[in-house]
Amino acid sequence: MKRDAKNLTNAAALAVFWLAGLTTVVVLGAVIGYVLVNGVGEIGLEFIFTNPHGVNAEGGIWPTIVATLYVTGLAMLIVTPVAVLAAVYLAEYAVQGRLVRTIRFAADTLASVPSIVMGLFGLALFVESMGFGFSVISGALALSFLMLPIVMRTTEEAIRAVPKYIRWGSYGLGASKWQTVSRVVLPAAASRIITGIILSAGRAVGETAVVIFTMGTMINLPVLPTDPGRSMTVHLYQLAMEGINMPAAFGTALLLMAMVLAFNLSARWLLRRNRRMQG
Amino acid sequence: MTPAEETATPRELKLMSRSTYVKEAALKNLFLLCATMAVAGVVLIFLFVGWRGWPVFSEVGLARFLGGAEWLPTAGAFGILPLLVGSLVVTLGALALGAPLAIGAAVFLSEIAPPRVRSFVRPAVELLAGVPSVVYGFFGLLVIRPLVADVTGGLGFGPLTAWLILAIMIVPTIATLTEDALGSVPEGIREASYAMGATTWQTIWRVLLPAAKIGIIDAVILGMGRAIGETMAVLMVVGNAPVFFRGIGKPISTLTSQIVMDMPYASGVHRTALFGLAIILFLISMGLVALVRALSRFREETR
Amino acid sequence: MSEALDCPSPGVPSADGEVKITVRDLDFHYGDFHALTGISCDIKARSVTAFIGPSGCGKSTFLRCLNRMNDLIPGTRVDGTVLLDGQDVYGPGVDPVDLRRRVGMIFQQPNPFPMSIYDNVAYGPRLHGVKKRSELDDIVRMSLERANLWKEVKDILDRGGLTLSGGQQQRLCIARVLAVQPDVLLMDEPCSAIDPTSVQKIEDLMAELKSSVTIIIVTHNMQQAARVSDETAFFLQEQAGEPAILVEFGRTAEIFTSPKDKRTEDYITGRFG
Amino acid sequence: MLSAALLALLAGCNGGRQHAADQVIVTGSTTVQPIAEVSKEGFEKAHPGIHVLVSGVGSSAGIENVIAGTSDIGTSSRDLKGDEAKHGLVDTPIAYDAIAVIVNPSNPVNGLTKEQVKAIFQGRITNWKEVGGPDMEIGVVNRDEASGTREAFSKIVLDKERFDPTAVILPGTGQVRSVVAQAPSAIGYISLGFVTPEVKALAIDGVAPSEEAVVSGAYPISRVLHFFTKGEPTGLVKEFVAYVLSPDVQDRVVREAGFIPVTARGDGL
Repeated sequence: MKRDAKNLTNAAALAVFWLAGLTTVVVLGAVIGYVLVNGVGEIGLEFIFTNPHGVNAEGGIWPTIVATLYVTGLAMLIVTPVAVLAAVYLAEYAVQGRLVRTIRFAADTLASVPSIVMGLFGLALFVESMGFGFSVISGALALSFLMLPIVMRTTEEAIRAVPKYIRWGSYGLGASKWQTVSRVVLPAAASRIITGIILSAGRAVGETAVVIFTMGTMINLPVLPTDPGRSMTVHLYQLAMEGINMPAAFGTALLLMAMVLAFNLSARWLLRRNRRMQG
Repeated sequence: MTPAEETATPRELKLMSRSTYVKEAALKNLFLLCATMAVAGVVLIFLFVGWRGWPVFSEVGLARFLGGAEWLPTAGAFGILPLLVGSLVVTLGALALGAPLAIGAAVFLSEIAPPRVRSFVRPAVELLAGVPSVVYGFFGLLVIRPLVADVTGGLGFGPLTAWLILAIMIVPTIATLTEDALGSVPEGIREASYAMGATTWQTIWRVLLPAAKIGIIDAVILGMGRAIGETMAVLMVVGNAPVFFRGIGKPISTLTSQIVMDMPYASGVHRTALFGLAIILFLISMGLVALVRALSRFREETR
Repeated sequence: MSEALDCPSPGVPSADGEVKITVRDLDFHYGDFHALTGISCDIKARSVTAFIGPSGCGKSTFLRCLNRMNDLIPGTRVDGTVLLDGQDVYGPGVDPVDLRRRVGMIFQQPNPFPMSIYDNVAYGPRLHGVKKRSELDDIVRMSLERANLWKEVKDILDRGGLTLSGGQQQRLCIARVLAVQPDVLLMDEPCSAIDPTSVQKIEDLMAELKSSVTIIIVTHNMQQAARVSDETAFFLQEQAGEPAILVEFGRTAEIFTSPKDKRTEDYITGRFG
Repeated sequence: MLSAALLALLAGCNGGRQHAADQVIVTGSTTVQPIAEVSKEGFEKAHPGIHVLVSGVGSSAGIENVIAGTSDIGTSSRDLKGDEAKHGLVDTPIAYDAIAVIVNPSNPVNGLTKEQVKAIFQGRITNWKEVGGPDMEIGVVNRDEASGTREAFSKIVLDKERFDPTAVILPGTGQVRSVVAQAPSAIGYISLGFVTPEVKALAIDGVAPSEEAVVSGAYPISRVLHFFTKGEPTGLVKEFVAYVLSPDVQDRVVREAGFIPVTARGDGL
């Protein structure tokens, strides 16, 4: 009898784990499905490429798409050099000590800062003290602090994944440290670094609390970095809470999801292709 | 550079040229500067959020601010206790629902799932992490709130709805970290347990989970950090009533949602109070990171 | 040129050929671990010298002292003198980068860069300023020919270096080093990770290169040492925790037939090690 | 209408923006927002090259912006209060807005006195059976403090006393309506113009909310929608105000947004 009891509990436990595993898929399916079913009817060239107008922002959401891509692109431009070179320092030059421990603690803290705090920080520093006002540049600078720890971590892992003896090969040929890093290590780690940057961009596109207080909420097609704008996430929030023009809300949500999924899936594809190429 | 003749006079060893030495040192300092940007970031956040929020401690006073039981800025009441309790209730509830689900999913992925199943469940977990929080809020507002309203008879806003949404949002954070912790458990331990005739469940319960305990605790703490910091999704479903917790179906408010609600029109002391809320949120998230580091140092010593 | 040091010590064979590398009383510390002590020997130019000894006796570590590769590991210290063509390698202001160009190194694990075959070989020359494509083509062809790899790869130069077999990859690494015109070629157990047929090709290659490059090879395989080397040095760590020493250094024929030191004899006849 | 999250720029903080000559900045009440936005499109078509920047930040913020000079027109769905009146702002009413108290259609209650509405929204009445309805706890839905509708409702109905703090707070008209439409126990308030069949508007003190009742003044919960400018509007600003008062906006846009045209009283300026 005892053996059956053991197998019974085992089977029951496995069923629970299967349930937990599949629940995540079901939930993802529900969220994406709900947005897809209600939003797909809204998506059209007219919805994507025209401006909102009229009492309840009928029409397209073009300015919000431009604002989102503009702020994310600018943030990527700002954060990439700093984060990659910081990771090079941590992976190649740093000697274990108090300084490195402080840097790592700061990076972890930055990664765990609630987005609302990052938003207020952007408001206090970039919007007001630096006088950029509500603008794409304020949003991009705040987002870059959010993305910094993510890109730093993925880049450092990518650099450490380059085998040690490849570096020795380069040193053995009389290459200096920077020559070895720039000509061998970084190119070898390039695709994983790019993957990290794409993933952090995907995260930035999905941000609301950071951009709502730095880029503002004015529906405006930003041209100069100092122009204000309303991101797709903020637009979705406003449409949802106003609750009058729900079709546009669903359309915006679907486009937002498509954009985020595109970032994530392209990052995964790049990683898989790289792993196969180096295999 | 033609190949050296056989008996070329031996070349002198070049001395380290000033320029290469200077160049290398300059580059190293540049990289160090970039690395310290992370520290600069944290310091700047402290400085600017702190500078804007500091007056509230002098004008309202720490005791009335932290201990005050009523948040009604227009009437000059800046007690954030209801908001703190709100955040705690929402976070702990989300953990109670989300952590077991996440750990279950992680164990499923690392121990039980056949490769074919794993190949679509793992991307699903990672994509769950990619969904923007405002979309979760949107889904919560339009789908989960009405369901909860029917069940509880209320309006559907409040802790229960927030728990359901937040639980989904923290699953990816906790699941991926738990999976890493399980992954770092040496393979030999599993085989030893199976070799003694233990079932999968016994191996998981008696051997694997205890071995990965610290890693899982780290994951849950970071999941908590993610939950307490969540803003948009909570704002859209929690009901935003700045009062003490009165039931799972009754609206309350949290630190993060109150900031977004009030900021557009707050001014004077009210605005500094909101920055004060941000300081407290920042300290809580830093505390959690420090806790995780302390735990990992503790794990190093006991290994 | 500092005056030739003439005090005979166990490490100095009878001076009949020109000396490339002179080592006197070399000590090596790694953190607080004293790895090597009192190593002195003269490596002949344009010859093959083998370092043998039980694993962990510091022969690889000593090899890395010759081109200052150990400098890359923090917390290491080298005492004593190492002369390359009479010039002190650890002298003040010596550029280790230039030293490593003149003293090339081949590693146990073939480590071509994740680039094309052409770029692998052209990497060194490009580092040191060679830009003209035609000049690079000549160097690449010449280096691959010297490494007996040209015929096998001349049509697939743009394919990834990692797509070659183990033996081919090792020869690619040798070609890569030859492209920067080294005077000395250090080989740290080059054949332990590749298939037997390729080992033969590498050994033939060493015999050919001997005429233009001084070769030092660390090997576990005593038969290989006997086959390829002109002189052999036997290293030993008597007790664990104690620094390793150079027990005996001499012509390979003598070392393997009539070793002077009993410890060498015990190792050669396989009684231990 | 949700109070958008554009920050209320305090007078004197250095983030202020200079106005280009060809630009009219209109910020303020989210209730007036739809009228301002549609007028912007019409006005920009009629005056190519002229930009009208519109954003809904809530009445309080709009008034502060026009005082601070960062906006040309401050729109508001409430009268000036406190020291706001001391800055010599010129008031140009552009429409009337009646606030309807709405309940779920399944709720048998059809009307309430103003005092009962006040008691419910202050939390003194908590069960529908106290006002002739079924035994069901009342789910009060309130608007956020930035909303002009809330401000007007507080002034007219609550005589500026406190709201029940345990009420749900929603930053948008549409959400108030859909929550009330879905939850049988809910009660909320929205502009008359946004009432749809999915909710039931209650009669207040016996007067059902309708345009005639608002115009005649019989309906007790109504307010004026204002355009505030610093001094008499001039130049472009004057043209824009005139355009908003023109029949093109009053009869079409104002009605479409659910409000009552100011010209309906016949004493339009």
